Amino acid sequence: MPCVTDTASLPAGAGENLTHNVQPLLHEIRHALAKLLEDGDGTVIDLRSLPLAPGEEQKLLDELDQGEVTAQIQALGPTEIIETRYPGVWVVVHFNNDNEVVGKFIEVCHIPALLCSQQEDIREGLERLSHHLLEATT
Amino acid sequence: MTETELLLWVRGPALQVATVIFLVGVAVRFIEILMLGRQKDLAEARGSALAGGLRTIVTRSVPDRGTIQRSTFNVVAGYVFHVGFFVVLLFFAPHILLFHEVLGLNWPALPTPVIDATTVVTIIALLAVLVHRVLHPVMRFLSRFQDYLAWLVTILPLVTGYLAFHRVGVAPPPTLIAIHILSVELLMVVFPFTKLMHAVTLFMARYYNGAIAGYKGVKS
Amino acid sequence: MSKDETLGEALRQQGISRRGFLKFCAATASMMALPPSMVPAIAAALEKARRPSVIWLSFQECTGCTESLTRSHSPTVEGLIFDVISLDYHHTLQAASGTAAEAARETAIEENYGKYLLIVDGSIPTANPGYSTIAGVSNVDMLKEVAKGAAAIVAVGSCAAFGGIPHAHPNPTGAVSVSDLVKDKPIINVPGCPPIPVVISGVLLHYLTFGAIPELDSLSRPKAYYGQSIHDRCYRRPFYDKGLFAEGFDDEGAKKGWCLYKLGCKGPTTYNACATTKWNAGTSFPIESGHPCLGCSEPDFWDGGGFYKALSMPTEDISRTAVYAIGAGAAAGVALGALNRAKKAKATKAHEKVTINDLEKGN
Amino acid sequence: MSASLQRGINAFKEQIDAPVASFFSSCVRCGLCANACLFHTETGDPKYTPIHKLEPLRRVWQQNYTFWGRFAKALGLSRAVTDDELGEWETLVYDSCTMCGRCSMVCPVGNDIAYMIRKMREGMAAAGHAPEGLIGASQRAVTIGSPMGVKLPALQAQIRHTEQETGLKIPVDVEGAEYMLLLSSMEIMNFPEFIGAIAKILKQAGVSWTIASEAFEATNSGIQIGVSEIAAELVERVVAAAEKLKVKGVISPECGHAYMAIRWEGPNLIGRPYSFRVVHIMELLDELREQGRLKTTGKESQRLTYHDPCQVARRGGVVKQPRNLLNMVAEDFVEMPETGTMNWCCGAGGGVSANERADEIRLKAFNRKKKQLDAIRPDAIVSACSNCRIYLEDGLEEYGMDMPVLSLTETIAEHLAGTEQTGSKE
Repeated sequence: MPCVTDTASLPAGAGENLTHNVQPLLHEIRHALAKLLEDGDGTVIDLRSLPLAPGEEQKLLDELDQGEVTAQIQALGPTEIIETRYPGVWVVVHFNNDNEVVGKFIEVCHIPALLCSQQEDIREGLERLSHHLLEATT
Repeated sequence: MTETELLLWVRGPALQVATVIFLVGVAVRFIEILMLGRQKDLAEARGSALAGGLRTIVTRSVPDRGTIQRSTFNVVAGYVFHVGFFVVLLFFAPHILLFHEVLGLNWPALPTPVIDATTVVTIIALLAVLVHRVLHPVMRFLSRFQDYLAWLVTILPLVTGYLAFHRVGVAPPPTLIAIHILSVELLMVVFPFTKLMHAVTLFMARYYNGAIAGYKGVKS
Repeated sequence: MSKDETLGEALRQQGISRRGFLKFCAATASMMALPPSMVPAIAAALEKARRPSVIWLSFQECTGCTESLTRSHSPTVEGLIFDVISLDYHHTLQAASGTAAEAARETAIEENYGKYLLIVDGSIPTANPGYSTIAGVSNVDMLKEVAKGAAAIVAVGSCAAFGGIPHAHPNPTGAVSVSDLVKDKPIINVPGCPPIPVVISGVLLHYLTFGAIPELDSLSRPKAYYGQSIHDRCYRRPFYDKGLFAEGFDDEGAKKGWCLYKLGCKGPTTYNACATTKWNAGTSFPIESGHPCLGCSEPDFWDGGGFYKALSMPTEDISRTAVYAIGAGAAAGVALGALNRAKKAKATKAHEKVTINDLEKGN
Repeated sequence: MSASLQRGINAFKEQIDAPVASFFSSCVRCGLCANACLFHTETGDPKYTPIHKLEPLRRVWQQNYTFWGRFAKALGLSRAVTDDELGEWETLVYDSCTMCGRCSMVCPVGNDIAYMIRKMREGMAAAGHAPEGLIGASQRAVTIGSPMGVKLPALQAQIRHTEQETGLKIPVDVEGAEYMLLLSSMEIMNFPEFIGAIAKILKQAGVSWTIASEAFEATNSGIQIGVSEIAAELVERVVAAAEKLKVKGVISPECGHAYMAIRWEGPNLIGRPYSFRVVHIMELLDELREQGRLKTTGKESQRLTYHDPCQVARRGGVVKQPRNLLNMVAEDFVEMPETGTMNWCCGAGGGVSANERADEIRLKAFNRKKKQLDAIRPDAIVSACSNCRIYLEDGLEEYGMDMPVLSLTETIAEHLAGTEQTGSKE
C-alpha cells in the first residue's frame, strides 16, 4: 500500500506550519464547498503546485481526516480516492506502476469524475459484453 | 561581459578598488584633520572638555525644541532617511553576512518585510529631501554640485537594492545584484571627497564643539 | 505504431482505458503547471494530437539529462510520452548503431522536414571541431544541419541552454550553447544540471498538446517552470524573512531547518521549479535535504564565485585589503598632515604683527 | 605695513585648526543654522545663513589643508579667494553676526560656527576688511584705554559722585585687596549706579576690593574686530594691574564680551595662565549667596524676565547663577520661551553695537527679541550686560514697547538687607 504522505526529511515538528499555507488552504476548501452547494460547481486544487513545508501536507490531510468513502482505481497504476470527513471534499492521489506519486489533488465535488465510468469505456465494455454473449451463444 | 562576469567583477576587482579608495581617503582625511592640531587652552577650566565632548557627541543627535519647531521638515525627513539608511545597511540579512565575512562580527537580522518597508520609507524621505533642497530658499542657496552628487550616490544603493531584492526590471537577478553592489562602490568612492565624510567627521566636530563648551562649563 | 495515429488512438490501442487517459491528463496538467480546470481541454487536445518525430542530439554532455529523463521513464506516466512520440534518433537510447543509426536520422529529417522537433543536450565546442564528433561529423555541423529542418529546438540541460560546465572558465573547448549557434529557430531552453524530469516531459507535452512553444522568459525558459525563484517558493523562506540562518551544516540552525542563505544558497537568483515539483517523484529537493541551492539552472552557475558563498559576497579577501588600505591611508595622511603643519607653521612665521595702524587698507 | 589680501589669507591659514577642519568637513548644507540666527529669521535672506558667512575661510581650508583641495587647486579647478570677495563678506562677518553662538548649539553635526567666525575675523581684519566703527573703537581702546574714549578723570568723577550718593568709600589702587573690579565704558558713562551697587553688596559681604586706575576698562575691542595682538595688549594691561595690586581675583562686570575676553580668551592671548582668578559679577554674587554673605529683603512684585547675555551664558557658562540671584528678589520671575544657553541675542553683541553701519539690520533682527518678549509679556527685563541693556532699550523703543531694562547687580543691591537707603533707579 503506497504511502499518501511525503516523508519529511526534517525532525518532527521542525518545519511544521512554516509556510502558513495550511490555514489558507482550508479556507479555500471552505469557499469551494459553499460554491458547490450553491451552484453545483466543483473545484480541484493541485497540491503539488503549492509550496508546502515538510509536514504541512500531512497536517492538512490530518485536518481533513477520513470520511465514509475510500476507493481504489487501477488504471495506469493505482489511484487512491478518499472522501474526507467533510462530505464533498475528496483527496485524490495518482500513482504510477512503481507506486510513485504522479499527482495529488483535493477535489471538491459530488463525486470525482474519475470514479464515474467513462462514456468510451462503457461503450467499449458494452461491445465486449455483446461480443462475449455472442461467443457464448455460438 | 556576461552577467556573471559583471557580478564577479563588481564582487572582485571593483570592490577591492572601491575599498582601497574609500579607506585610504577616509584615513587621510581623518588624520589630516587631527594633525592640524589645537592649541592647549590656558584659561582655568570650569568643566571637563573630555566629558563635554563625549556628551555632545550623543546629545547633538537630538535637536533643540526651537529647531524642531522651526525646521520640522528637516528634522523629520533627516531623521527618517538617516535611521532608515542605517537600519537597511546594518540589519538586512545579506548585509550582515557581508559584515560577518569582512569584520568577523555577527548580529541578528531584522525580518525582511521590515527591511523592505524601511527601504521604501527611506527612499520617499530622500526624494522629499531633494525636493526640499531644490525648493527651500536657504538650502537651494547653500547647495553645490556635490550636495546633489551625495544625494544621488546615497539613494542609488537603496533603489538598486530594492530592485535587486524584488528582482524587478529588465536585467536578470545577478545583474541587478551587480548593479546594487556597483552603486555601493560608487558611494564608497565618492565618500572621502564629499560631504559624505560627515558620517566620520561629525564625531570629531561634535566632540570639539562639546569640548570647547564643556571646558567653560557649558552643555552644548 | 503508425505515425498518422492520434495520441488517443495510440493509447487506446495499448489497452489504456479512458479513465487511465484522464488520469494521464490530470498528471500532465499538473506536470505542465497548468490549473486542474484545464484537464478537459488537455484531454481534448491530446486525444487528437499526432505523434511528432523527434531527433535527439547529444554533444558535449555527461548523459545526466538523458539519465534524468529515463530514470523515471518506463513505468511512469511521463514515460508514456516515449510511446507517443516518435523518437527517431537518440544515440544513447536507440537500438541501431553506426551507419544504420545515422541513416535513421537522415530519413527522419527527410520525411518530416520542417515538422520535427529537435532536442539537444550538451554544449557545442567551437575552439576545434575535432573536440567532439559523431560519425565523423563535428557537433557544429550536425547541429546546423539538423536545426535547418526543425520546427523548434528544445535545449535540454544547462550545457545546451547556456554552455554549462564545458563553458565554465577557462572553457578550453570553446563550448557554446545552442542559441549561440542557431538564430533562426524557436528555441526552448530547459536548463538544469540536470533539469527536473517532469519539466523536460512537461515541455514536450506542452508542445504536443498545443502544437506551440510555451511562454518563455528572457532566457528562453518556459515561464511555467522557471517563472519563480527557488527562494520565492522555498518552504524555508519564512526563516530568511525572520533572519534565522544556519551558519554551518551541523549547527543548531541547520538542525532546526533554518534558511541556508549564509551557506551560499543561490535560491534567490535561481529560477526553477525544484521547490514545488521536487525530485525523485516529489520526494524532496536539495534545500529540503539541507544543502544550499547551487543555482544549476542559471547561466555560468559554475563560475559564480563558489557554491558555499552567497552571490553578494566579495570574491577576494577584502579584510586584508582593508588593513593595507588603512595602513597606506594612515601613512599618506601623516605625510599630508605634516605638509599641512609645515604650511601652517610657515603662515605663522609669515605673520606680521597687526597694530591699530594696520587696520586700514593701504595701497 | 598696511592690510592686504595676502596678510588676510595668511591669517586664515594660521587660524585653521583641527576643530575648524572637522567642522568644514562635516557641514552637509542642511541649513538648520539659518533658523538659529536672528539675522536670517528676521530677514528671510539666505545669505545670512551662518555657515555661509564662513565661505571664504572654508575655501582657504579646502585649498590648503585637504588633499583633494590641493589637487583641485593644482589643476586650476578651484578659484583663489579674492579681495573683492572678502569685501563682499565684510558685512556678513561683522554686521550680521554677533558671535552669539546660537548656531553652534543647533548644528546637527556639531559645528561651532561662532568659533570659526571669531577666527575668520582675524583674517578679515588683517586684510583690511574690518568695519570703520570697530577700527575706531580698537584705536581708542589702545590709545586712550577705552573704546568709547572714557579717560580716568571721567571715572574719578563718577567715583566721587557715587561716594557722595552712597556714603561709601570706593577703593582705588588698594594693594592686597581680594578683588579688582573692571568696568565697561558703558557702565561708567551710562550706568554709574553699578559702581555704587557693587560697593554696597561687597561691603555687606565683607569682601575687600579695588578699582585699578591703570586698568579699569573691561571691554576688549581686539576680540571683536579679530586682532589677537590688540586683544592681548588690552588683556596684558589688566593682568599687569592685577599682579601689581596682588589681588586674588578680578571681577568682570556686567558685560558679555568683556567676560569672554578676560576670562576665556585672555590667558590664551597672552600665552600664559593667570596668577589670579577671574569671575563674572554674577558668579561672585552667587558664591556670596551660597556662603550666606549676601542677604536680601523684600521682593520685586512686577513680572520679571532674565535676558541671558550670549557671552556670559551660552559662550561663558554662567547660566544658573543669575537665576539663583533673581529668585532672591523676584516674586514673579518668568523665563522666555527659549532661554539660558538657547536665548536669542539682543542683536548688538560681537562688535555690532560699535558698528553704526549695522544699525538697520540690528534693529530689524531685534524683532526676534520682541517675539520672545511678546510670548510672556514681562513688566521689566533684567540682564547682566550693559551692552545688552542699552540695545534692548534701543530695540524696545524702536518697536514702541515700554519696558524697563534692569541690571541684576543693581536690583540685588536695591534689596540688600540692613540698608535703609534704597538705590536710585531710573
